[in-house]
Amino acid sequence: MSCFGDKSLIKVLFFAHLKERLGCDSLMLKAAPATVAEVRQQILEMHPNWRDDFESLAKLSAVNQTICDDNQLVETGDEVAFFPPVTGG
Amino acid sequence: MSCFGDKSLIKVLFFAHLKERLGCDSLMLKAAPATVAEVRQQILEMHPNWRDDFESLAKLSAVNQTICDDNQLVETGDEVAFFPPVTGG
Amino acid sequence: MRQENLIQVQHDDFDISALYHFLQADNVEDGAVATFLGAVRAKNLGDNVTGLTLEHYPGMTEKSLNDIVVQARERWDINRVVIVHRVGALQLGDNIVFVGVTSPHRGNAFDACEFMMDFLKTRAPFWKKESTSEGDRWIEARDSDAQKASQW
Amino acid sequence: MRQENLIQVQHDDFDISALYHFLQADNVEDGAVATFLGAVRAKNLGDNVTGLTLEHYPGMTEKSLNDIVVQARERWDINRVVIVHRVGALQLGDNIVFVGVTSPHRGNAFDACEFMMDFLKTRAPFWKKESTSEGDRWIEARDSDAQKASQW
Repeated sequence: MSCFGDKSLIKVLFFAHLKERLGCDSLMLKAAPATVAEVRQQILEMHPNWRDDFESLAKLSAVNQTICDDNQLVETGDEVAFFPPVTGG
Repeated sequence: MSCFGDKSLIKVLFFAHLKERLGCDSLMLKAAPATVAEVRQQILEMHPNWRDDFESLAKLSAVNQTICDDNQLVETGDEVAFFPPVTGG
Repeated sequence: MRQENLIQVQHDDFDISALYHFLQADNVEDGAVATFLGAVRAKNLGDNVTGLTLEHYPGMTEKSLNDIVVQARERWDINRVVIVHRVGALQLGDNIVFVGVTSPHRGNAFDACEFMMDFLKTRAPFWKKESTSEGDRWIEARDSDAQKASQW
Repeated sequence: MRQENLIQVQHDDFDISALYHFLQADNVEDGAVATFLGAVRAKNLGDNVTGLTLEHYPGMTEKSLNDIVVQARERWDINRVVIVHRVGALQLGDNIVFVGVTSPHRGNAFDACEFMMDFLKTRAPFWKKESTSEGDRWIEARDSDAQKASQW
């Protein structure tokens, strides 16, 4: 069920209910160095119909597999992930 | 190494270093209902040479196998124990 | 030699004896071993639940667990650490997670173990989904877990 | 059926798998199992120490452990409890004590387990004696243990 946006340089991953609702587990973004907030915006510009699911389920983000907030800088080559609050343990 | 005082109605036990220093693990006391403090006094009247060891090592007491303080009442038939601070676990 | 980690994400159940062996073998420094074991319980599961599936974010999972151990080592005098977390399909009563830690100090072992569980619950990318007779549903995160983690 | 105790004072080592089995078997209520294992460590022992002997007050030992479990049950929602404490001659690295507790709630399991260990350390009538090449000596109680117990 993977779906790709612009063939480009930032890899974006989705997990759990967010992944299921979007029907998408990953995409590639063409983006200059930006913040996580700007990455969110760019994704929603490409997929305006994802807004509700994104707002309710993309509560957490990670850049290069480390949890971060929306101010975190993202550079080309980075892996950005969005997911709901975790429920392991 | 057990040694008995007056054949009577309160059983007194000693443990660990206290037992070793006194060279005695138990004795019987003839005592009317009294407090633990009074039991201590009565023992030291019978064995004045135990005073130093008693003061340094008989830090804890139990009546009928429950830790208590010196105000605890002791009745005939009870089991009273004196011992140093515990070091298990 | 003293500070060692065993961090694993796996489908299979774990062997508790083997985990204790890792914590204790040739370890005469540490008198204290604190552990936590989490299992699938009835209350986790709603009505008609037939099982549970644990999804994770491969790669980040191991990294986040490693980060949690690094943080614990910065705060407490601990030596050996085990974290094992299962993924995939689980049944009622199945083990989910084991966290174990050794220390010369009892209090350090307890605190580090609880800290690691609290952080794992809120930082490690695992998600539970229930399978029910009416379909699947994702389990909601609990505010109490976030509160517990924020107290450290 | 849910609230069960396993309280033992024994010479032999204990089988950790069997203790976990007691805590977990047919127990789908409790997702949380917190345990503590205490062992003879090098730092406990002075120079030239060849072993350790644990003396106890038979009868009161079991009673005091039972009392500690009763108090823990009054304070926390816990179900199965194990306390096993060894007595007699022990060597470096040998297990001394195991405390385990189950609960539906992670925090309750941790708190009750640490409470029971802290109270055991200050209330249960066990005493450790070191055997050294120059003779035997009794281990001194530590103020830190009394302080820890007084915080509950």
